[in-house]
Amino acid sequence: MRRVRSITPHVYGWLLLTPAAILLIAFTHYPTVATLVQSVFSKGTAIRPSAFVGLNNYRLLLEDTVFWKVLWNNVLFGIGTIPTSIALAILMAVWVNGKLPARALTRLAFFTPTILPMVAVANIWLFFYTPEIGLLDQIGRVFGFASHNWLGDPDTVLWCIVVMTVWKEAGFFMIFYLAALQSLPPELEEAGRLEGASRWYYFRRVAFPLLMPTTLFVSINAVINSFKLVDQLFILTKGGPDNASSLLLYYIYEVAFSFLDVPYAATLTMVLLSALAIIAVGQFVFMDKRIHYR
Amino acid sequence: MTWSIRTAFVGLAVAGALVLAPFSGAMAVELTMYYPVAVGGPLTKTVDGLVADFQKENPDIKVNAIYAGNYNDARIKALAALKSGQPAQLSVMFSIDIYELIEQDAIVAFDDIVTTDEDRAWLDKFFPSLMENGRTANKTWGIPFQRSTIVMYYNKDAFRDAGLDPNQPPATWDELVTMGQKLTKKQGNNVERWGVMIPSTGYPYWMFGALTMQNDQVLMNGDGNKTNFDAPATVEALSYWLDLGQKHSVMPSGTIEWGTLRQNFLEQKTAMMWHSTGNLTAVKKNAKFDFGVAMLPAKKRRGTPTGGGNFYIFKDSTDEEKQAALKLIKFLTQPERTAEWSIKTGYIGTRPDAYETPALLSYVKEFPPAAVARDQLEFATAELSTYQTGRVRKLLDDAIQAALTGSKSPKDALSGAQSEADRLLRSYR
Amino acid sequence: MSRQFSRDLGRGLEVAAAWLLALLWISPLLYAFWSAFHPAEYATHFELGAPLTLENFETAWSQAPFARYFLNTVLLVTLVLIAQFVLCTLAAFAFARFEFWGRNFAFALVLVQLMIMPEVLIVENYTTMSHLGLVDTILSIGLPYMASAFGIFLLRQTFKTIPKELDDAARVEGCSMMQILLKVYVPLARPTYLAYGLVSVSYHWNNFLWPLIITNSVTTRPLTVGLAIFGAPESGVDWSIITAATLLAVAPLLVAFLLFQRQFVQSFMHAGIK
Amino acid sequence: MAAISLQNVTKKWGEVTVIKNLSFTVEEGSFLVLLGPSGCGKSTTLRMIAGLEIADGGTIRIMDRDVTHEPPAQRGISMVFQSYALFPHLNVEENILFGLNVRKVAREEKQQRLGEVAKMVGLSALLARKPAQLSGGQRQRVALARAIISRNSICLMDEPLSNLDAKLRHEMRIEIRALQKRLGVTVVYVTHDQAEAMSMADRVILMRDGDIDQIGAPDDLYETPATVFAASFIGTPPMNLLKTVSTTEGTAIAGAEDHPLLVDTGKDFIIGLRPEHISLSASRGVPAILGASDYLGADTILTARIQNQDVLVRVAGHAKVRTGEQVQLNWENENMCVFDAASGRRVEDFRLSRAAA
Repeated sequence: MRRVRSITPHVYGWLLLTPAAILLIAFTHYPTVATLVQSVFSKGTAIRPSAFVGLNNYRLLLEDTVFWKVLWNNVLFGIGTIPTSIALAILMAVWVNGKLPARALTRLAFFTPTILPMVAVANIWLFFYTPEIGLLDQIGRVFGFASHNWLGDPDTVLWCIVVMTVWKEAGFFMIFYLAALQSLPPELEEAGRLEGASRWYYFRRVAFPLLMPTTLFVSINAVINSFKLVDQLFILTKGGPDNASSLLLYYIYEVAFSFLDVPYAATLTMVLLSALAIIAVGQFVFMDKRIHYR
Repeated sequence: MTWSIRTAFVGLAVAGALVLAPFSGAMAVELTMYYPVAVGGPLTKTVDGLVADFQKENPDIKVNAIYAGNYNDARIKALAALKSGQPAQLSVMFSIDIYELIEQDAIVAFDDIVTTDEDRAWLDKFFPSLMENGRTANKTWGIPFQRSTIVMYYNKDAFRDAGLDPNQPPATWDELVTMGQKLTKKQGNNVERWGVMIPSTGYPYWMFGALTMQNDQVLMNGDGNKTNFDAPATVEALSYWLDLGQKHSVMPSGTIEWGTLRQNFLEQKTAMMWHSTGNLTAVKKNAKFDFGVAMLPAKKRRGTPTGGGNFYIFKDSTDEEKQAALKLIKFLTQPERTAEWSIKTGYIGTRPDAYETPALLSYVKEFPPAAVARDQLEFATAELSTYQTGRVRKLLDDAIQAALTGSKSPKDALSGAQSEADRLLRSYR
Repeated sequence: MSRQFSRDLGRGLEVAAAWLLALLWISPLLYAFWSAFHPAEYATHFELGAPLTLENFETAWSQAPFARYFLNTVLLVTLVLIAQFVLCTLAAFAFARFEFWGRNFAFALVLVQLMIMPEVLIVENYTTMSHLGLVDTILSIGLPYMASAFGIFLLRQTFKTIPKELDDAARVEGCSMMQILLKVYVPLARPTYLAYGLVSVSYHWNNFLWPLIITNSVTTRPLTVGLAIFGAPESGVDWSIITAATLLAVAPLLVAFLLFQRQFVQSFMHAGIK
Repeated sequence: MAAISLQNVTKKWGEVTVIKNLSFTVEEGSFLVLLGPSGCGKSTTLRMIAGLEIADGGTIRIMDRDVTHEPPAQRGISMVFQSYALFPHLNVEENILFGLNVRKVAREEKQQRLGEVAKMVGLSALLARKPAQLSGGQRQRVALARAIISRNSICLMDEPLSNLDAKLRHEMRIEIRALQKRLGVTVVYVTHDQAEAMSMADRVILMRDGDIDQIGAPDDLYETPATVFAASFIGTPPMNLLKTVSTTEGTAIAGAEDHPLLVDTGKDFIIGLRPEHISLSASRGVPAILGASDYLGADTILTARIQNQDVLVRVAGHAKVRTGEQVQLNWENENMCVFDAASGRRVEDFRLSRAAA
């Protein structure tokens, strides 16, 4: 034991790592590579076997108007959900961190969407958005607005999805901000109050900059989620009308499991992977910063 | 500590057993049937009941029914099961999956299994329009079972309210517009009740298939390798659909949600709706007003696509299994069973002689709307189905929605879809 | 005086805004309660005097095998949680306390999963599962999530904050490596396990896309998929029954959260998830 | 004019009253120390003056203005926190200028004041640094500078030196006192360190359980402690407090019945004697036996025992004594404090017994 001491940590380290490593390789690294390989083959059927087609799938991708639409939707979806849910999360955290009456109840209300399954609540949101008989239209009618076909109008449908997603996400992010806010020393706020800083000034100049690591962590989560959260589409819109609310991952699902075109789905997945890789690089840069900061 | 570890182990073992759910048991012939049922409710019970009857008559055949979800799920699951070597001998799948299944070399034609003349005669016992989707290349690949079509539900009270004859629903496109206008009730800017709603999410191509048929135009050829999306009659049909909302204002503009439409009708937010016969039972149960069911109106002729699921037999099974599967399908499509099935589920009886059984005769008498779908079958046609059917269907769906939401003109939308479809189907010609 | 007044007014408005937002946030749940406990004709009408009923729950319960879905979900969540705890603990311990060849490289490979979650790789993972013959098993739903990069990362961070002296002290007392892990590291990381466990449970309780793809029978389908199939708009939306089913499905998690709300938030803070 | 005055100020945490009817005033330009053990309410009092806590009863006036319900920023005060409360993401300059930025003071004036203050506290070279890059003493100076630059006439300090090491603490004590004198500001300074209080204060308020135990100049507190508590709290080592017994001859230190000190009044007393006021003699005085000796360099603290009571005695230089040696303890009667054993309060009108006199 003593004699082989120098070798022990290596053996131990790898032994401990092995179970996790096997699964990670099997379900993260291998499929990533397999996706790349798959994307240069054609769709195979029993009659026509799959064949190597080089970059043909990528060429099709460039010509695929649905792909561009879906990608653009995803960008809009990100722009719509990420800043809004973060801003709301901060606002909620500040509220429930302060002296709010019925604070526990309010916190519960904010957090509840996080623990509700997206597919289950999507049906409830369907009721909100349904024209004529839906809640939005019922309320609108009281104020004399004409009925609007929220999910049937390409100009509003994506924003309906955005609103629902923000609703789902903000409370989750709030928890991170709440934890961060509670770790700020209270004297900082007192020092600010003594100097006559308004709550807004204090927030803008002190709290918000100090929450920056949290904000970066949360925004990366939000960015990932903006590519990942498609559950609601299955119930609310199926990506319609005319792909106006479709997102990249939903399109991948459609291509793979509805059109049974695995190679093209792999090609689309490569786009998604590249997008995530770019974010990953961004995150490493940020992590460096965070270490210096603390 | 030790105790809790032991319980954890026992728990794990039990969980493992449940998680891996091993297959077991072997009988003379064992059939695995995939069935597209979403709801585990009455329908599964009906199917289970029919299967049990069959097993009683044929004790040497055991049938495992796997309820796999919607049509899309059922197809994916069945194909995946075949690919990974799990047993599957037959399945009810979307009637329009035929080309995909042929391309995957997954199914056999019934012509190749039937042996007796009686069996061959059996193949011709069904409504011809229901057989259209199951036949290609001069062979029969699918036997109609869980089939539906589109009918028009209308609110008789609303007709009376608008001064119309509740027993004279619109029979032509023009009547649909003029009656629709009378039925549309406005209060200021707000529409209290629309004239008609045709759903344009979920299955827009299906509704559209009705409109084009009424304009005497089919959407594709019988070989599944050519579409007619840009035919003038097709464009005209889409223009009419668009005009119902935009020009005549008898229907809301934008898309209309398939899933919530029934609720809209039940809440009397629309006087008429086009919907699947599958809604009949629910409408009958929940309508608080006098309602009627009518055939869809005509332009040049009446028309509707059929819809729903057919029986297929998988190629990768033994002859014995194929014969057993055939036996099961024949059993389930006997006139009496078909009648029972139709009464219990609201799906169409798939063969004319089923409507002559005492059960269905008395049912139709008691509830005349049940006959409308049958009568309309005379004018029915196949549902859109081609090679690469998922893609082609989505092209049409997108084009319809693009036109209805005003982002493209019907002509542009449809010719775009047509050229894309041509690109996809060229290699199959 | 007026300054005081405007301060109070501002404060009042703020409280009102917070409450309004809270009301908006809880409204889908409120609606679910309304619709589930009233007959179908009140699903879209709000009248104070509407009669109460439990019929929707009965209907929902009898129309779909929710009991089985429940069991599936509980099995899934338990399986995933146990596997994650074991795998992530071992891996995190390796990263936190051993200097081994290729450690940094291995860690970087682990972190890749933070970005490329199993959701992105559904297509290839489905193929893998069908090669393994695992399609339509509960194991296959959980497998891609078991080696969780987030869990490894989180536990590694926690383990690193544990003073090396404790480790040394245990070694002096004659503990083996595994004993040190089980008796020193794991107990000290309890808040992290709790927070991670809660996140994991709620994640897998609510996960949808992958289980939708990989399962196809009642015996494996988790609640979310069962619910989605049950409430799929294809068959026409009946909100009373869907909301009743929804409430049935979320009730355990909701009740657990109500009971453990405080611990939940606190464990987040202790775990240093911020 | 009183810079600060508190009248009957009360503070409750829930059901517990932590500050009971507190009243005192602080003279303009003076250095007041709130002294007391932890939990005595001194910090709460300071925070109520600052407006960080709101008093539940009574009035707080600053420069003759009722500020009881004013927010902190309206009170015209600055404050130095125990933890310094420096903003970690701002550099020294930004930290110092934080308040002026809030008040939107003109740029030139800010720079001019910054220059002045930075020079005053010796931070001119460090303005661009972040707090994390500063030593404890430097952070302390930033906190001071932030308080000074506002030019408020009142500065509140909450244990500002407790996070520094002993040597630095000593330096800062002198520096803060010098700054206060130079700027002429009124300082209210909270500490639990009696040495700090004695060396810096013009006046000390000794607090105990939310109440004032004694107010006075440092030497008042040292020489004439009002209570046993004050006597035991102030001085290193603190005053010897010895129990008495009644004898026929008078009241004597328990264990030294032969040497009655006071005329017996039937009450129990406590005799207080500062260690430095006691001298050893071979011939006359209260007999005691020497125990441990603690050599501190300039002097030595001897522990003598009178029966079972310890008495500390400070003698100059390195006293060479033997443990167990019998000695006599002597002191001047004017240096002797007498407290009522029951109330713990100082007794002024005691009468010395004949023997002692």
